[in-house]
Amino acid sequence: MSRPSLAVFKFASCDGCQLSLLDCEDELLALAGSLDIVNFPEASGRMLPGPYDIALVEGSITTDHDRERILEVRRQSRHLITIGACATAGGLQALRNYADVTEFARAVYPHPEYLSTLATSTAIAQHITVDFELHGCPINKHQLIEVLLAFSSGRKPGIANESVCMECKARGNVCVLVAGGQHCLGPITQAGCGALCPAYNRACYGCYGVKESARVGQLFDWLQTREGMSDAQKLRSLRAYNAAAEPLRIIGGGGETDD
Amino acid sequence: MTDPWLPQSCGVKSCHRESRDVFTLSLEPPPAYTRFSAGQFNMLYVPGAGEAAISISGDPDDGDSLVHTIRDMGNVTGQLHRLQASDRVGLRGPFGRGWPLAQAAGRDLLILAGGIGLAPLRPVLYQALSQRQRYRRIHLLLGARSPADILYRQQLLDWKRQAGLQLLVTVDTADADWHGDVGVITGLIPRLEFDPNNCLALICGPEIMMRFCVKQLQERGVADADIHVSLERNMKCALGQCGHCQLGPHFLCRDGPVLPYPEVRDYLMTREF
Amino acid sequence: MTSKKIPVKAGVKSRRIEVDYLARVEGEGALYIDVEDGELKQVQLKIFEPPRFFEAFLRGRALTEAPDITARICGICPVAYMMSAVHAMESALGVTVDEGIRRLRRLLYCGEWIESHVLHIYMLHAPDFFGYDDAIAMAKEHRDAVMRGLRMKKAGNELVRILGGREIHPINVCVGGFYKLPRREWFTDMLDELKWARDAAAETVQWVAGFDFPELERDYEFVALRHASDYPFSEGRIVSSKGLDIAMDDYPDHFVEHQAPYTNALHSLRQPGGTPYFVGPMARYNLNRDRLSSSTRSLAQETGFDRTVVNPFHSIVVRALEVFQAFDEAVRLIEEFVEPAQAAITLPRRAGVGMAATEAPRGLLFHRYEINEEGLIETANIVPPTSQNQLTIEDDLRDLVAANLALSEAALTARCEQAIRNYDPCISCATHFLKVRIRDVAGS
Amino acid sequence: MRRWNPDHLQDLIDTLKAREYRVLGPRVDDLAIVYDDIGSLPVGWGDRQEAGHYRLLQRGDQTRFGYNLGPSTWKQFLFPPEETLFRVEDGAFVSARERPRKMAFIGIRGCELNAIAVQDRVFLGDVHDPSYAARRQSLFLVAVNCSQAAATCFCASTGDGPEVQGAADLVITEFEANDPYYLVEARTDSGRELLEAVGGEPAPEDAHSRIRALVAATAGQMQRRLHKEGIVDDLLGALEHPEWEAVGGRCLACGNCTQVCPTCFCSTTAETADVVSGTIDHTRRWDSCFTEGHSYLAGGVVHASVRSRYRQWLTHKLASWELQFDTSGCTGCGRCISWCPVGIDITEEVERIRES
Ligand SMILES: Cc1cc2nc3c(=O)[nH]c(=O)nc-3n(C[C@H](O)[C@H](O)[C@H](O)COP(=O)(O)OP(=O)(O)OC[C@H]3O[C@@H](n4cnc5c(N)ncnc54)[C@H](O)[C@@H]3O)c2cc1C
Ligand code: SF4
Ligand code: SF4
Ligand code: SF4
Repeated sequence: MSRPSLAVFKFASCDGCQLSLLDCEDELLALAGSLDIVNFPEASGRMLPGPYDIALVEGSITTDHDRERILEVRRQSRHLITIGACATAGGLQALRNYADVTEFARAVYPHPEYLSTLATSTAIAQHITVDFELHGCPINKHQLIEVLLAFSSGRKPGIANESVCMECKARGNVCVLVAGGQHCLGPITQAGCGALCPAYNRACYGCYGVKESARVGQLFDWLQTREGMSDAQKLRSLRAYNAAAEPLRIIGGGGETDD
Repeated sequence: MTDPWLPQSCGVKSCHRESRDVFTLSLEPPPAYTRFSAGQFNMLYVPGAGEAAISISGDPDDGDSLVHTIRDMGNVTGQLHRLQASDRVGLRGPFGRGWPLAQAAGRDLLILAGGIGLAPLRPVLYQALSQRQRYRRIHLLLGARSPADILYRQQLLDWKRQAGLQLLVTVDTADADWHGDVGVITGLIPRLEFDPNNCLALICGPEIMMRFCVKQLQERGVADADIHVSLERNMKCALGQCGHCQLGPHFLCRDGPVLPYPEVRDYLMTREF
Repeated sequence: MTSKKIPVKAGVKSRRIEVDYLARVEGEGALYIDVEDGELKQVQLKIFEPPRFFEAFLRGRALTEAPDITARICGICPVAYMMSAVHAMESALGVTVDEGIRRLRRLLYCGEWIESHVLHIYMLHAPDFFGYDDAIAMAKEHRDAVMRGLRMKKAGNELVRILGGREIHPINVCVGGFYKLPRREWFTDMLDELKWARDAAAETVQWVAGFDFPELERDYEFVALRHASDYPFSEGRIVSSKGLDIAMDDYPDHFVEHQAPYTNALHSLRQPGGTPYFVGPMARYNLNRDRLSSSTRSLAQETGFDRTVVNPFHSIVVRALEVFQAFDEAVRLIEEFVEPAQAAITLPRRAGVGMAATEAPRGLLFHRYEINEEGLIETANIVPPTSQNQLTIEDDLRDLVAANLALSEAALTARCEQAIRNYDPCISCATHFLKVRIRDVAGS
Repeated sequence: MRRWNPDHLQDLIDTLKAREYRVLGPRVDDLAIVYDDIGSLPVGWGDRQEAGHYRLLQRGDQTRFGYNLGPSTWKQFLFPPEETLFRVEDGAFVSARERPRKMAFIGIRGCELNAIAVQDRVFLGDVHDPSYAARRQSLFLVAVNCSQAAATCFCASTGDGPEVQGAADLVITEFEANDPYYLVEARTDSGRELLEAVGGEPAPEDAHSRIRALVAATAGQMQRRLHKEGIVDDLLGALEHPEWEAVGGRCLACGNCTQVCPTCFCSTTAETADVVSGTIDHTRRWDSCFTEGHSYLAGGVVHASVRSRYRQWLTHKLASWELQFDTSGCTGCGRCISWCPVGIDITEEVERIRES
């Protein structure tokens, strides 16, 4: 098989997830040897047209134009992988889903009438079929490499969908919830970061998105009844980096899903 | 001390297609590979993809090749599918307890296979048919998704014609050329001629199929102790150490995959156990 | 849909240069230049980063969340956002951190400058000077240079990773200090690598100083922080090459954000007068050369850059000098490690207004927050470097195109793109860039 | 038996170090006492525990062993959370097992010692795991009789403590919190040899009765119990009990209980490719029956509901384990109770299932 071609596309995002690819300092040249990076505007002036074997999509859908653009990206891509909290769950910018976007626009811009934006920020998978979703805000670059290798050799990526707690214990952290009373979201958050926050004495704030079989309501009940979490804290905790993720939205209530 | 986790590298002799998603992979046995018994399995390893438990589907008396029939279901099996002659794979084995064929001597032998479940039962056929006189009736009941999914078709027909195998096949969905049975395998059991008091039933297939087969056999008067099933669970080590293949007290990799039905009855009948 | 086209429109002398998708800038931008009858009509730098409304949804969040939330404005310089946020919040609460924390914050900032600058020098900008599409293509003939760059970048990232937990959106920064108290031992293993990287940074300076630079000189107003003793990161006064010298809290009186219908962004302008200004490495360098370490100074002398630098194409050299400065300081900060008394100071509960500007890799990054007694944010205002430089970039392009109309289409386009990259514009940073309205050009 | 003062404990550590042991024992981390490399023993630290709750405390005394079990287990040293088993280099399969260093465990409790014995049956049964075997072989065990119980301890009811019964090299009992002395018993030849080397005074005549009284008092403090008689049938005979649904409704399926359990042995494997060198590592990692991957089959997940995952954990730990290994999988350490983020209590669950 010839080298699979790789393209990187950006929607509403901070660029951090695609930067992860450039942050693979040790592996970058080797990766560029096994993949033909044909469209990666952040890094290269070489921007070849599709079709592409593998497309990485960063960012969420927040404009009409992007809603159209993602359809075209899908048409051009054999395997389409979304990367990061924006692309997989709407990102922080999905906080607008819980508010009035025109009020948001007025708060930031003197002339909001020049803006063209949707009332919601939505995950890519709400618009097109996605072949794999890599969680994280930002994604873990080693997981990104695994995903690229997997898709270029035609297998499923070996990305665990268990809790952050699993990594937390394997790393030898002391639980900041049980031993520190901190409002840790590790039990409902998907592994992948290596249980970073508890390793630095702070509660997980859920940036890797929701794990499978997440018991969001049960965890928050405990945090509220036993660890002094207020209603306002609960809402802030639910509505953050993966605000539009379904299990969090359901427990927190509100949040437009469509536009 | 040899490391029980370390695979041996062995060469691919051939990899050929059986049906849309099933293929047969024949390997050169690695040095010092002990003779396997029917129903045992190997752990096949593809670098980068991992290991998968795969039953040995060939003739136990064939010392020259280790044959596996595999359904392309995901990572490892997908990569195995791509192998070609002279490629190499990792192998550990053989593992587990096979079919208690010796118990069938002088009795009717009922073999019930669903889909890829025929693979671990083919070694039984090789053995039983090569010593045909030891057994009374030998029935093979086979269920397949469609006629095109029937494994080892020619070989089964040959065995039926020449070796005294009684063959009944049913498919879930027929095509224009199919004149045989359509429907689930359990539908064939009432028609079967055999002695419920003097038989041994060996079943391998999807768990739901096995549950219904057992029910039918019980209705025909077969004792639970004469029924043996081959079970499947996730397996990472095949050494009884990774904990994945537990079914109640059993580690299927070590105590199974073939187990007498009475030993698993309670667990098989409990949802999600 | 993302291909680069350079169509020649009507006539020999009328042309429109379109770069629909600017490469090697972080974020999304496009450039349109209209030339009619040999005369430059207009230059537009179009940003199509959709608005994400950070300043809107920061309202009602806990002040302690600001560093993590604002980090998500930009994945390239998250530390800068975190630093501006923590300083603004600390100023609102009226607290200051001890020397140990202060130094660790400098160390963290060193890591980000290194990572960001080296990325820009080696992977985004240097390919322009050689005519490659990217660093990967450049690596074929300049493998050693690219490998050196990657290794230096890794060293910068490693600093951020150790201190912050991870390279992008670090998790160890909090208002009042750090979540986990960093210890000297965390860094000792990487001292040798940092020293190697400092030497590599010196080689980098020599390397880029030898590039061919297009001519461009304009009369800029450079704006940067200036600190009593150190090269500026997060402290000091805001000064300019035209005599401005104010406290951070007076920023709003001297700079104003402006949105006009014909522009595509909230531009920031100097007040009074409404003039553009210039932030970033060149501004910092020109205003703070006397704050560089003596070894950075002598390196600058050796390469002939120990002077006010006005050609923006020279910014790559200044960036390299800042990388050297950052490695030099990082080594010193680790060797002269000061253990903080505690991981973070306890924060008082009080309402207040806090402002802070810090020096992001790309220049001044200003945050202003009003917080209430419950510790929640009432209003937030963020002015990133790219929106401050946008008008200056367009002015540069105007001069550049006017002076180079004789160049071929392709060469002029490449030159323009290179000029934009002089500013390393981070478009994701532009929290409130707007969509452009493109005027029709005759004949199209 | 000898009588030691605190200095002798330091001598013990120093002697072991001099003999090139990696000395592991209690270290005070930010929020809990963990097991780690140590140079000396922390003084005066304790803890308060409840279901889903742990707080590190300063006792205000001079005890060295005045704490109960924290989140770490000795399992992490014998069966590490992640271990590369072999590597693929140029198509060849090369063992990646490391030669272990000799290790000494300081302060291992009765229930923990028994937990090692339980894991021995897994990794040193019919099939020996080479690295486990190697690490196990070079182990020097300094055990401690518990002089206090945490609220979550129930080893007295399982018969695994608070008195050390297993084969430790040395067994220490701490007396007098404010001016502690230690009665030290050697149970193996290497223990006797080390005891000789460290020295100390002869133990008082009534040493044994002092120890018995102390551990009896500790056992008396225990608030939780797990009755093991008949438990195999009680649990395996109740696979459809409504309590599974109830507890499955509270359980977060986070896996913490299995990760802090000193006997849980489940592992999964992972392949890690190094794109630069081209090698691939085949790595074994701790797994848990609370993950979806644990029961993943190409055709679907067996333990799809959290209810069925909890049932797997409890029935395995307390019932099928007995049938598999002729011993219970629980030694009464109480960790799964303390470190469950929502305070699910294994002893309570067993009682609920036994009711009715
Ligand atoms: C004793 C035994 C004998 C088997 N014999 C055969 C055979 O002869 N032919 C055949 O086609 N299949 C057989 N299987 C099933 C085969 O092992 C799985 O289909 C295979 O593991 C799927 O792996 P994968 O990587 O291709 O799929 P993926 O879905 O990518 O699986 C990922 C991982 O999950 C685990 N896993 C997934 N499904 C199974 C499963 N059904 N059983 C065990 N582990 C699983 C594996 O560890 C695998 O690494 C047997 C299974 C067992 C337990
Ligand atoms: S600290 Fe958080 S992630 Fe770690 S075990 Fe506790 S609850 Fe889970
Ligand atoms: S611990 Fe949680 S918040 Fe922290 S990095 Fe990991 S997933 Fe993100
Ligand atoms: S199956 Fe569950 S309870 Fe049993 S050893 Fe594995 S993780 Fe522990």
